[in-house]
Amino acid sequence: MLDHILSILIFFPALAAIFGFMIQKDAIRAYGVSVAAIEFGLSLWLWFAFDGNVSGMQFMENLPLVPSFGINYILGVDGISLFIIVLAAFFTMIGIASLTDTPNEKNMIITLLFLQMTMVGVFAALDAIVFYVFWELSLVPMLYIIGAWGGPLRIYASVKFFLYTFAGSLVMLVGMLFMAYFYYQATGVWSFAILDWYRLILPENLQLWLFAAFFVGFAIKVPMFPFHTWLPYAHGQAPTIGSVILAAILLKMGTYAFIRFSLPLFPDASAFFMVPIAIIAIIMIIYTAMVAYAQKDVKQVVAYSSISHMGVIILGTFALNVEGISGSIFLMIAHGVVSGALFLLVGVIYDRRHTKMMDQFGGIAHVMPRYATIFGIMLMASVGMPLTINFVGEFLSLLGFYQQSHILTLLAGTAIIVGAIYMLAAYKKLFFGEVTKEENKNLKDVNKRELLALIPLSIITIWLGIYPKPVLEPINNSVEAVVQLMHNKATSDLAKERIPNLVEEVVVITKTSVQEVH
Amino acid sequence: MFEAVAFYLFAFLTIAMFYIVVTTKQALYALTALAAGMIFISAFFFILGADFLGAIQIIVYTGAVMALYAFGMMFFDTTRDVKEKQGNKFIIVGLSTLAAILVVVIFAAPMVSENVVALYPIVEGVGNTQEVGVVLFTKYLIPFELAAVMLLVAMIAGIVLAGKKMDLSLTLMNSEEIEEAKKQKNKKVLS
Amino acid sequence: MEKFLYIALFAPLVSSLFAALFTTTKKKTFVGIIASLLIFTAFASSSVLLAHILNNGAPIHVEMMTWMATGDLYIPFGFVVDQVSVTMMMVVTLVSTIVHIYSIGYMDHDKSFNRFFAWLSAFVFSMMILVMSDNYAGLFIGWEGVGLCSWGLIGFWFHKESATWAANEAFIMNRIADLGMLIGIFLVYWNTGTLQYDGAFEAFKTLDTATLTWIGIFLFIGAMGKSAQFPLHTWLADAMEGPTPVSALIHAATMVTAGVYLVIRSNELYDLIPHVGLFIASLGAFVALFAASMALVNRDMKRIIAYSTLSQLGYMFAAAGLGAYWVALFHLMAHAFFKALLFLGAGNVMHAMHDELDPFKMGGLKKVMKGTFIMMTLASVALAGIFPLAGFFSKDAILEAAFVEHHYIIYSVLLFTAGLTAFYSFRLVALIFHGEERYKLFGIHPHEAYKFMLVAMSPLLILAIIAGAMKGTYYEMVISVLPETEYHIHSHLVYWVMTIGTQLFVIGAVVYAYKKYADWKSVPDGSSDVEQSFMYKLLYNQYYIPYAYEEYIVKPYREISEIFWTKVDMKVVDATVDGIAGIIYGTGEKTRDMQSGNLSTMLKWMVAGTVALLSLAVVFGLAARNSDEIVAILSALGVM
Amino acid sequence: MEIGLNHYLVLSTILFAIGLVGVMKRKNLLLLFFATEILLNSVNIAFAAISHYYGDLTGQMFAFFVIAIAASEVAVGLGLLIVWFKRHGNIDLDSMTSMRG
Repeated sequence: MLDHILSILIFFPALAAIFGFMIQKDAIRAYGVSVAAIEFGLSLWLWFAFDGNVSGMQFMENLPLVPSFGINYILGVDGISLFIIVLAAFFTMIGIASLTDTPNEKNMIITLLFLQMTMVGVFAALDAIVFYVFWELSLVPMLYIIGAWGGPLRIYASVKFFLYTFAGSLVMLVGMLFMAYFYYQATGVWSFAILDWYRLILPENLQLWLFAAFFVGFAIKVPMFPFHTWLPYAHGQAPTIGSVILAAILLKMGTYAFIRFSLPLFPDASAFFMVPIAIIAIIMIIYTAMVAYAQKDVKQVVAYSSISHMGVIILGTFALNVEGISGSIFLMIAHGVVSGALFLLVGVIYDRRHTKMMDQFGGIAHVMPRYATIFGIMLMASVGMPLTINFVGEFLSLLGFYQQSHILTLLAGTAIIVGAIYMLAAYKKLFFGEVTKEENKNLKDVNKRELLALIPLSIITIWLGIYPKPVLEPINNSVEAVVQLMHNKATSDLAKERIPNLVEEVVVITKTSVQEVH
Repeated sequence: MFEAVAFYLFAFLTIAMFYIVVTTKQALYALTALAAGMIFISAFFFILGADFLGAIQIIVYTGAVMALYAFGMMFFDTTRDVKEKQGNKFIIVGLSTLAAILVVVIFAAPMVSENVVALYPIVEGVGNTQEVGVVLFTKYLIPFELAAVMLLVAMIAGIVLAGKKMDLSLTLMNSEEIEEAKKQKNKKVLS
Repeated sequence: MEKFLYIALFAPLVSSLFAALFTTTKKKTFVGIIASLLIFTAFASSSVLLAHILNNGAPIHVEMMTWMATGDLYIPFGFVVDQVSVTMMMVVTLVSTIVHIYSIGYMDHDKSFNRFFAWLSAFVFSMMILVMSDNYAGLFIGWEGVGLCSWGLIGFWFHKESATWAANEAFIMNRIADLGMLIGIFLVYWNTGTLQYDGAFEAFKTLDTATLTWIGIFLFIGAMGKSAQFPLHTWLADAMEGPTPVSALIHAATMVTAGVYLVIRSNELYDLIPHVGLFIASLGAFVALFAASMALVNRDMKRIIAYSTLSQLGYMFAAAGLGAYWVALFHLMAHAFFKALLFLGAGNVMHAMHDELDPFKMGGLKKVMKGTFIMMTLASVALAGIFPLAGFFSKDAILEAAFVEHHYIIYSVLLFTAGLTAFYSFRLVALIFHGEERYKLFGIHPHEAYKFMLVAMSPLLILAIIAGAMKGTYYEMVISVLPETEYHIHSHLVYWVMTIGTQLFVIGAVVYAYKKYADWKSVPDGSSDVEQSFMYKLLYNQYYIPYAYEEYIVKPYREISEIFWTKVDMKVVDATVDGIAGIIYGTGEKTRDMQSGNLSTMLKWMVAGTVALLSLAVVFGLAARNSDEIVAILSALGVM
Repeated sequence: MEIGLNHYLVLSTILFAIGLVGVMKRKNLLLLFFATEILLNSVNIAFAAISHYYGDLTGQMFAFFVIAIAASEVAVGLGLLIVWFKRHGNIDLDSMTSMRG
C-alpha cells in the first residue's frame, strides 16, 4: 500500500467525492470530514514513512500513459513537495470541519474533495503533462466555488480568475511541449518526465526563452506583480473556505513550480533573471503592502498581504542558495497556515455580521476576547514575529538573498515594516477602541466549530516557529540536491558565481548535452 | 478526334444546363435542367472509361435523386416565380471563380510534379465493373458498408422527418407555451 | 547550575501562561500573587547564578535545542550566563518582581487585571531571552518579543484611541530599527558563518574595517530603535499611554536599555571600530541634551520622566561608544533602580490624582503622600547624580571617561545636561509635592497608595541609595568579560576640582528649580511671556518632530497607499488586464454581426473563408517547394 | 487535338464555380440544394478524370462514395425542408435567422 500511497492520496478524495453524490444531505458533513480525516491520516503516514535523510524522490510510481510520446504517469515526493501535500490534506480537513452553514453543502463538500485531488496531484506529479493536467483541473473546482457561493461580483471574479490563470498556463504548456521536443532533439526519445529533463543542459539563449514561457504561467499563479489583480477579486468574492484553500494551497502551486521547474531546468536563466525578478518581488512586497494599508475591507487586507508575502517567497527562491530556497519553501507552508487562518478568522466575523468592512467594527476585543487573541497570534505570525512559523521562513529567505544583493535585501526587508503597518492598522480598526455599533455589542465569541479549526492552526503556528526542524530538515536535504544540480548544470560564469557549490570536488553526472548531439 | 468532339459537346451542354439551374426563376426549369446536366455528366464518365460510375450516375441521380426532388417539389408552390433579393453579383462570381481555381490548383499541384503513384492500378482487359467490384469489396469494404448504413439512416430520417407532425417546436416556444402544450397533451391522454 | 538558568528563564513564561489562562475571566488577585511569586523565583535563581559567577567566575553555557538549521546555517536555542548577562538578569528580575508586586495594587480596580499579568510576565520572559541568549538570532527573538509585549502593554487600555495609536507607533518604529538589526545579523552571518557570539567575535578580528563598520552601524540602528535614540525617539514619550508600572519596567528600566546591552554585548566588535564608537558616543551625547531640553518645559509628569530616561540612555550610549562598556552597564543598572522608583512613585501620584498628569495641577502633595514624596525625592537626587547616591557614581564615571578620552565636547555637553537633569527633576518634585495645593481647584482628594506597594518599592529605594557602594565589586566581576578600562584623572587636583565643580553645578540647578517652582501659585494657561516665547514653543512641541513625522511621513504614506490602490492598482494594472480582455471581447462583439443568422450571408462567409484557407495552402505549398530559393533571395536582401 | 487531364480539370473548375455561384446566389432552399448537387458533380468529374489518367481506381471509388453521400443528403435535406415548409409556409433562406449570434 505504501508503494501506491501517492496514487491513493490523489484519487481517494476523488472517488470519495463521486460516492458523495449518493450520501444523504444530513450525513454529508460527517462523510466529508471523515474522508478528509482519512486523507490527512494517509498524508501523515506518508510523512512518517518518508525518509528525511534522502534528498531524492521517494514513493515513485511509474505507469506509461502514451509511451510513444514519453508521457508517463510518474509520481513522487521529496522534501519540497511533501509538506505542501500534508498541508493540503490538513486544510481540506479543517476547511470541511469548520464549514459554516452554506447552501448546497453537499455540492460544496464534493467540490472540495475534487479540489483536493487536483492539489495533491499537482504536488506529487513528476511528469510535465500529468502536472499540467492537475494544474488546470484545479481551476475548475475553484471556479465553481467562487462562482456558486461567492459574493455579488462572483461571476466576474470567477471568470477573471479562470481566464487569467488559464491564459498563463497555456503559455506554460507551450514551454513544456517545446522542452519535450528539445529533449527529443537531444536524445532521440520523447520524454515529459521532469527528472529526465533535469539531465538536460540547454544553451543559454534557449533557457531564457523557455524560462520566460514558464515564468508567465507561474507568475500569474503566484500571483506576481503586475499579474496580481485577479487575486483581490477572487478573495473578495470567494466564500471563506474558498479563500482559505486558495491562499493556503493554490497560490503555492506557482512558487512550488518555480522550484520544481524553473530553477533546476534553467539555472543560467535563473541566475540571469535573478535581479529583475527580485525587483518585481520587492515591488510586490512594498507596493501591495501599501495597497493593503489603504483597504477598507479586512478580507482584502489579508488578500493583498498574501501577495506581499508571496514576494518574500519569490525572493527567497531566487536567492539560489540553500538558505534562501529552504526558507522560501518553509515560508510557503508558513504562509499557508497563517493566511489560511486569517481568512478563517475573517470568515468568523463575516458569518456574524455579513460585512467585512472595517468601519463597521471597532472595539470587538471587548466582546470577543478569545477571537481577538487568536487573531492577535495570527497577526503576529503574519508580521513575522520570531518564534512563530512565518519568521523562520522570512528570516531564511531574506538571509539567503542577502548573499546575492545587499541593497535589494535591505529594500525587501521593509516587508517587516510595511507588513506591521497594515496589519496593526487593520487590527486596531477591528478590535481596538470602544464598541460604537449597536450590532457589535452582542457578538458571540468564537464557537466550538470554529475553534476546531483555529486551535490546531495556532498550535502549528507556534510549534513550527519554535521547533521547525522536523520540517526544515527534509526540505534542507532536498534543496541541497537541487542547488548542487543547478551548480553542476550551470554553464555561464554568472550562474556559477551566483549558485554556490556545496561539495568540494565536482561530481560529474552523466549529462546529455544538446551541443554534443548536434 | 471523336473523343475531343464528344468532350467539347458535352462540356458545352453541361455548362449550359447548370447555368440554367443557377439562374432560372422557375423551379421546374431548374429541376429539369439539373436532371439533364446529370445525364450529360455521365457521358464524361463513359468517355473516361468509368462505365460503372456512369451507370450509377444515371441511376442514382437521374433516377432516384431527381425523382425525390420532383416529389419534394410537389409540397412546395413551384408554379410561382422564385423571388430572390440579390446582393453584389461581382463578389459572388469572383469568390466562386477564385475558390474553384484554388481547389484545382491544389489538386493539380502534385500531378504536375508527377509524383502520384497508382495504388489500385486499372488492369487492362478486365471490365471496369469487375475492377470496381474487386476494389470495393476488398479495400473499401468497410466504407462501403458504412455508406450502406448511412443510406439506410438517411432513408429512415427522411421518412420520419417528412412524416412527423411538426406543428410544435419546443425550441422556438417560450416556457408558457410549452406548459400550455403539455396541458393539451395531458388532456388528450385523460380524455 | 543549569537548573537555575532554566528556572530563571522559564519561570516568567510559566507565569505568563498561567495568567493567560484567566484572561477572559474576572479579576482574580491570586493570579497577580502567583505571577509575582514566579517572577520572584526567577529573581532568586538569578541571584544564585550571580553568586556562582561571583565565586568562581566560570560562565554557564547551555544549548537547549536546535532552532533553525539549513545549509551552513545553524542556530540553536543557546543561553549563556556570564558576568554581563547575569548583571542584566539581576536588574530585569529584580525590577520585574517589584513591578509585579506593585501592579497588584496599581491594577487593583482594572477589569483586565489578569491579562495585564500575562503580558507583563511575557515581557519578562522575552527580556530574559534577550539578555541570556548566546547568539544574535536568539537576541533577536527577545528583541522582537519585548517589542510585542511593549505593544500589548502600551495598548493595554485598548479602548483609548491614543493608547492604541501609541502602541502601533512604538511597534512600527521599532520595526524600522529591527530591519537594521536584521541586516546586521545577515552581515554577521555571511561574513563569519555563524551567529554565536563567541564564534562571531573570533571571526571579527580577521575582517576588514569596512565590513565591520557596516556591521556595527546596522546593529546600532537596531539598538537605536529599541533605545529610542534620535530620530526614532518619538515613540517613547507616546508610550507613556500605557499603565505606569509598564512604563517603569519596560520604558525605563529594562527594554529601552536593550540597545545599550546590545552595544555592550558586542563590545569586541565596537572595539575594532572606534570611529563608529565615536559616532555612537556623539549621538548619545546629543540625545542626552536633546531629550533633557524637552523635559524642561513639558507639562506631563510621565513624559518628563520619559524624556529623562531618553536622556540617560544617551549617557549610556556615550559611555559605551567611548569604550567604557562597564561604565555604561553600571549606569544602566543604577538608572534602572532609580528610574523605576521614580516611575512607580509617579504611578502613586497618578492614582492619588485620578490620572491627572499635569504637575501644575498638583502641588503640596507631600502632606498626604509622605512615603511617595520621600521616595521620589531621593530618586530624583540619585538621578541628578548627587553624592552619595547611585547616580553620582555612575554618571561621574561617564563624565570622567569622556574627559580622559579627550572628547571635551562630549564631556561638556554631558556636564551641561547633568545640570539640566537636576533642574527638570526637581522642577517636577517641587511642582508635585511643594507649594500650594492647586489640586483642590479641581476637586480631587488625593490619598496615599497601599502600604504594600510602598514596601515593594523600598528595595529600589535602598538600591538607588547604595548602588554606588557596589561599584568596586561590580567592576571586579565584569572586567573578565568587558575591556578593563580604568579612568583615572592623572592629577588629583583636576579630579577634585571636576568632581566638586560638577556637584556644585548640579546642586545649583536643584536649588534654582526649587526656588522657581516650590511656591508655584497658579496653573499656567499659556498666556505668560515665557510660554509665548519661541524657545518654549519649540521645546514644548518637541522640536516639532512628531508633527513633522505625522505631516511628512505618516500622511504621505497613507495618501500614497490610497493612490496606489485607487489609481495604480485599480486604474492602471487592473484596467490594463481588463482592457486586454475588453479588446478580445469587443472583437467578438463586433464580429458577431457576421453571424446575422442569414444562411445566405453565412454561406458567403464560408466561401470567403474557404478561399482564404486555400490561398494560404497554396502560398505555403509554394513556399515549401521553393524554400531554397526564398532563403537565397532573403539572404541576398540581407533580411536573414 | 488530344483531350488531356487539364481539360477535365478546367471543366470541373467551371462547373464548381457555377455551383458556388448558385450556393451564394440562391435564396430558395430547394434551388440551393440543386447548386450543391452541381458542386458534388463537378468534383466527381475531376475524380473520374484523375482516376482515368493515372490509371488508379481510387478516384472512382471516391466519386462513388460522393454519390452515396449526395443521395443521403438529399433524403435528409428534403425531409427537413418539408418540415420547415409545413411550419413556416415558405422555404426562403432570408427567413431563417434563428441562428443569429
